[in-house]
Amino acid sequence: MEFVNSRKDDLPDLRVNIGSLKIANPVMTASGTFGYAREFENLMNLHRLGAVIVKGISLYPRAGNPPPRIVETACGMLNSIGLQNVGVDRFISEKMAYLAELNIPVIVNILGDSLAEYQEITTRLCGVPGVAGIEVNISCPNVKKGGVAFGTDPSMAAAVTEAVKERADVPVMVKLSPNVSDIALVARAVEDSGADSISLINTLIGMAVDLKTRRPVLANVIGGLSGPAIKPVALRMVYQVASVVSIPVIGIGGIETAEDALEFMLAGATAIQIGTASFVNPRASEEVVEGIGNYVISEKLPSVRDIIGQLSVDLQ
Amino acid sequence: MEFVNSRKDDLPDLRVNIGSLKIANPVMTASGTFGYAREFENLMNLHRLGAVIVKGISLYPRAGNPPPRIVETACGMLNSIGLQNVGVDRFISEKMAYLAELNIPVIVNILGDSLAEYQEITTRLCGVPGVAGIEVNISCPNVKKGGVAFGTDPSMAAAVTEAVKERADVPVMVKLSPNVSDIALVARAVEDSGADSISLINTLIGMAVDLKTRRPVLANVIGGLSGPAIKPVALRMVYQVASVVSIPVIGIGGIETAEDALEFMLAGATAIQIGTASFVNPRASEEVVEGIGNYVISEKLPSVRDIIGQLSVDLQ
Amino acid sequence: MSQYQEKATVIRTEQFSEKNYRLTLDSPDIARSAKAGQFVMIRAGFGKDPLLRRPFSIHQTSTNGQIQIYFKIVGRGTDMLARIKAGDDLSVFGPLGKGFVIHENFPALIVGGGLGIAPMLFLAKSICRLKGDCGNDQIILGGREKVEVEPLVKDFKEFGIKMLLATDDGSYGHHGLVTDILSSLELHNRCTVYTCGPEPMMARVYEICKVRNVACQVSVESVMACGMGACLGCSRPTSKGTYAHVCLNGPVFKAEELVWNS
Amino acid sequence: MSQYQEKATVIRTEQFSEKNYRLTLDSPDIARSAKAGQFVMIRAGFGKDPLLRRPFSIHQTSTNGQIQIYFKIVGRGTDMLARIKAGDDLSVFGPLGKGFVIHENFPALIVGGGLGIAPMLFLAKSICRLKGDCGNDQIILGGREKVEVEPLVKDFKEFGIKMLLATDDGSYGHHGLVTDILSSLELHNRCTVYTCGPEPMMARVYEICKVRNVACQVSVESVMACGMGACLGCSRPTSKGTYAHVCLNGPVFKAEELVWNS
Ligand SMILES: Cc1cc2nc3c(=O)[nH]c(=O)nc-3n(C[C@H](O)[C@H](O)[C@H](O)COP(=O)(O)OP(=O)(O)OC[C@H]3O[C@@H](n4cnc5c(N)ncnc54)[C@H](O)[C@@H]3O)c2cc1C
Ligand SMILES: Cc1cc2nc3c(=O)[nH]c(=O)nc-3n(C[C@H](O)[C@H](O)[C@H](O)COP(=O)(O)OP(=O)(O)OC[C@H]3O[C@@H](n4cnc5c(N)ncnc54)[C@H](O)[C@@H]3O)c2cc1C
Ligand SMILES: Cc1cc2nc3c(=O)[nH]c(=O)nc-3n(C[C@H](O)[C@H](O)[C@H](O)COP(=O)(O)O)c2cc1C
Ligand SMILES: Cc1cc2nc3c(=O)[nH]c(=O)nc-3n(C[C@H](O)[C@H](O)[C@H](O)COP(=O)(O)O)c2cc1C
Ligand code: FES
Ligand code: FES
Repeated sequence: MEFVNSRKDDLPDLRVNIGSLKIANPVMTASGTFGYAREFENLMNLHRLGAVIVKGISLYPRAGNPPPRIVETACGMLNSIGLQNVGVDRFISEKMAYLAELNIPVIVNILGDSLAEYQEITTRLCGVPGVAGIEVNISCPNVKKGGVAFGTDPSMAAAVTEAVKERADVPVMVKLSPNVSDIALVARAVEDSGADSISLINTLIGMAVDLKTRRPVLANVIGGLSGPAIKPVALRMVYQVASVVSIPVIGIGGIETAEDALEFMLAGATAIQIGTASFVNPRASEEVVEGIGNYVISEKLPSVRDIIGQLSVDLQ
Repeated sequence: MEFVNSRKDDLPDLRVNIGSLKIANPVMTASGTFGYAREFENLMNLHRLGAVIVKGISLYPRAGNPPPRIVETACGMLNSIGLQNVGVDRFISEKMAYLAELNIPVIVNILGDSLAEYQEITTRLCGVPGVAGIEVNISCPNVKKGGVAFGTDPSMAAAVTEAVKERADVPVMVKLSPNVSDIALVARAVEDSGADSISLINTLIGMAVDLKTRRPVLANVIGGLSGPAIKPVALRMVYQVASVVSIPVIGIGGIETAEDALEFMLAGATAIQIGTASFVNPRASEEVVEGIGNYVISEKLPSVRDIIGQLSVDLQ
Repeated sequence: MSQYQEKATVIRTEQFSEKNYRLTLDSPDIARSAKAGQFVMIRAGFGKDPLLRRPFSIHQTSTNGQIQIYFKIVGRGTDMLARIKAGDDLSVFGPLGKGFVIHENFPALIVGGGLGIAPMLFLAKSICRLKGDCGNDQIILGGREKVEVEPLVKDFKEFGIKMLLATDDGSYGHHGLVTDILSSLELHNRCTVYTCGPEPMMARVYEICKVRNVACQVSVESVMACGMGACLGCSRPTSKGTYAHVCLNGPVFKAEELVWNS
Repeated sequence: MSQYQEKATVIRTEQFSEKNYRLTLDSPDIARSAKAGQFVMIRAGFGKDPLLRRPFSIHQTSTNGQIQIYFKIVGRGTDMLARIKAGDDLSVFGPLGKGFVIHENFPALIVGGGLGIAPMLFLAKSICRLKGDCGNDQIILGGREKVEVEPLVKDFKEFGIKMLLATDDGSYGHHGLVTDILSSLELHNRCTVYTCGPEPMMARVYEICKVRNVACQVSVESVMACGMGACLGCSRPTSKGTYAHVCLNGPVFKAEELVWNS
């Protein structure tokens, strides 16, 4: 890393590098929880964000699942949005202009149901102004493999990574699914296939039942669990993955406050993403940036980078 | 099933069969959360329970992990008790007499770090008065396989099941770990190896970090996540497993109320276990029995068995 | 369109029945910018549970910076809200969504049932204020029993707008449904019917409007996580075969835009 | 040994400093059966978060069925408890654990520091009641500053027991530590020292007792999930190389039973 110390002395140094992607601070918004950023423009200062990750984009528009799509659970929520999005072409033509003008790094979350689809989206994103990186959502079902999620099998995860890397002209972040027996195995496979960074965790698969109607609450039966409830699982997986890969790790899962974010950084995350918390408090991401800054100042750290992976672990 | 309708007409019929094990109602206490039952004798009517499952027993006594062993998380808790227990011999000599006199089915949760250990515990439990069943905790690390948990690999799960079944003189319930890519696969392997029933879920692996000390909160670094936070994951897995096996499924995970319990039964559970909830409310298990009874009466169900697996699912 | 996250002090709590409550909140930014039919997202409780905010229609606003919500206890969030005391603070986020479209020159007919009465006070006030004279407008309010309607009538009466009342059990006003009353009325062919209430009631109101060929605006509900277009959780099928988002495209829709199961 | 889960009504709340509070609860079963040194588990908040009960020493009991807890805000649970108002209900579970062992015929010396003062009022009361005359007993109370000690002194004084006071900043009583005072005292060779407070303080008290060869009982803390022996979460290393469980085998131990890092 090369950080020229050009900052004003009273401002904390929050810069981090996600491989070749340099961001002003480690706080990103998680895909699917921040719309296309514009939704938040009246509610917070978007320029304070390290990066924006937009709602997952597929090759063709998707209508998403029938309602109900969300249900609250204990300290969390289940969603089965069904990856509703406008498709990559309309995303580029309708959404990117605004995002590019924000002048903050925009990372496009992509999804597909075949390697070819992942590749084609990546190709279309090449050269689009404002796109600073691609985040690959590998929690999607692989249609060819009978709907098993790409992310649950190390070799399929590797194949998606390779396919996207082959075409991408920006850094590629691969977003892991937590619904696996051995997250370190998937992480290593993804790293070996050329991923520039790894983000985790996506949602845990869950379900809610309505006793009165005797039906699943979600029309889609199952959904993805997010929010504070999953934070312990996310922290554990970030710690495990950061211990076995040498590319940057981005922590996600139940982060609401700067304290939460710093815990993930101690466990090895170079940056973090704010998801569900933005629903509860639209200013959550900005407040986390402020809180991390205050911590760096009060702890007199040269930079926020000095806490990454600094967890002291002595197993007895 | 053969249920002679000998009950008084004003009492709800709550009887269920876990294979050949007949219990008065579907409510059991989860292993490790109810001590050896005696701890609760002043606080509730133990005779109201469908069954008691005791703290996991190993071949030799285990001291358990150094403190801190527990930490609260959002709507849940992490524990790393480290399987502290008195060992099978002292369990039989010191604890079983009291339990046998309770006159409710006692299911002994067993654990080991090798197939031989599982087998030896099972052998020592043969013929012990009061033991109505064995629950096999397969979330333990297999020392021979470098510490990978038996429960994360279908073939190892199958091997443990077979080993225990070979020796057991009572029905064998195998308790699955949720930390796997495909719970249905493990469940089928366990069924094929002769398990009489399947209970799930054990705890999710998680971690907590203390920002002030920059250390993991738990001395053991990682721990098992339980409580309401994990209920959506548990419900989903119970639903998945109940759809693919034909032996009874016992639901566990975040159950606090009769409503929670009934949701698991709709999703396919024949019975359920109360874990963490007993810490918050020592009478939780008894209250769940009462609540299920009230439901059966108010819904005018012939028996509680009439709701097992009655979830209406129409995928659009 | 500006939105605000305010720490609103509770000015007054009113309990109308075992389950029905009204809160008055000091929320100047929202009071100033809200339009009838819009809603707010309120955080109930202190801990992380319940996690998500709950949506509530703005019942009325006042020029001194206060807003009211009128709600019923149906679950944990509303149960916690009902325990709030004057002087406590609540985190309120709004105003959100699209409100009612008011047509200055033609009569309005407001039909509110049960908790669907909540947004109608603000709407009635807005219509009367805009028109100056609301002599041609009418309001039909209904509920299961007297306590669901009677305590609210006084506030509506302030504008001299014509009111028709109904209860399912006959304990107050007409014995029957608001839709019975609606069916019995002559409707100006350019009037707009505004409705909010249980789904079957709104479906029936829309049916009547369709037959009479008059415009119908409905305010609908949906589970919501964010209330502001970020989660895409609040989808509702439209008559075009797509999904609308209640928080962004609604909660007020032209009835014909939506799919009605009746 | 009986334990009770009671819905206890809050009778009185007292705030002694920014963070220190005392609650008086109507909890007749627990009040009747509690012994000095025992504790209760209290549920803070309404939702599922915080999930677990929080342990608090019984500060004192009264013959009219009330108990008190004295606590400090250190996190979310205690923060919620501090917001409780008289008239609210709390779920209280107890009395739990083993209390202090009182020796009728020999002098007692009580050493409480900070929040460790909490169980000592009950202990002092019990000792005086048992002995009739507590002229040979003494109490040393200390804290960081005046507000941590002074508000509690009045209740202790009721028994005529001899009191020695200290604060770290000298704002009240002796300027220094309770252990300074302890070191300076002559101790009857069959007296028992009872102590509760921060770990380093208790370690030091035990050291002094060891040197003087007098008995020392300590009341220690631990994170707890159940408070009654079911979870095995509250382990603490013993000098025998095993683990004791604070909720069951404690919270009061003979100091020599435990491992002290000093
Ligand atoms: C735009 C909008 C405006 C609303 N205005 C009002 C109002 O003015 N007054 C009022 O009393 N209620 C209003 N509601 C409904 C209100 O939001 C729900 O009653 C509330 O969220 C329930 O929260 P809870 O925690 O008490 O219930 P929960 O415990 O979350 O759920 C209890 C029951 O309520 C249902 N429910 C939960 N959330 C909603 C929801 N968003 N909409 C409908 N049903 C729900 C659940 O399916 C469940 O059956 C409005 C909803 C929307 C979307
Ligand atoms: C037997 C016993 C008796 C106690 N008596 C009193 C008393 O009379 N008055 C009083 O103020 N406190 C007492 N405590 C400590 C009290 O239980 C904790 O302060 C309380 O649980 C903190 O809850 P919280 O939600 O506010 O903090 P949390 O948000 O849970 O944690 C905040 C901080 O407090 C620490 N903490 C959490 N739980 C405990 C615990 N059980 N023991 C020690 N530290 C903890 C955490 O490690 C963290 O640093 C006692 C503890 C025990 C075990
Ligand atoms: C409503 C919703 C929609 C989501 N959509 C996507 C998506 O399109 N692509 C993706 O990779 N993750 C998606 N996620 C997952 C989040 O980005 C994040 O990984 C997860 O919610 C965990 O973080 P949290 O606990 O902070 O919310 C979505 C999450 C939610 C709640
Ligand atoms: C403190 C504690 C100790 C536990 N010990 C065991 C054990 O010895 N054997 C076992 O199979 N499961 C053990 N479990 C797991 C529980 O039996 C149960 O599967 C899990 O807690 C999920 O249920 P819950 O959410 O209702 O607590 C333990 C759980 C806790 C919280
Ligand atoms: S509630 Fe989130 S988009 Fe409507
Ligand atoms: S707190 Fe559960 S055993 Fe002590």
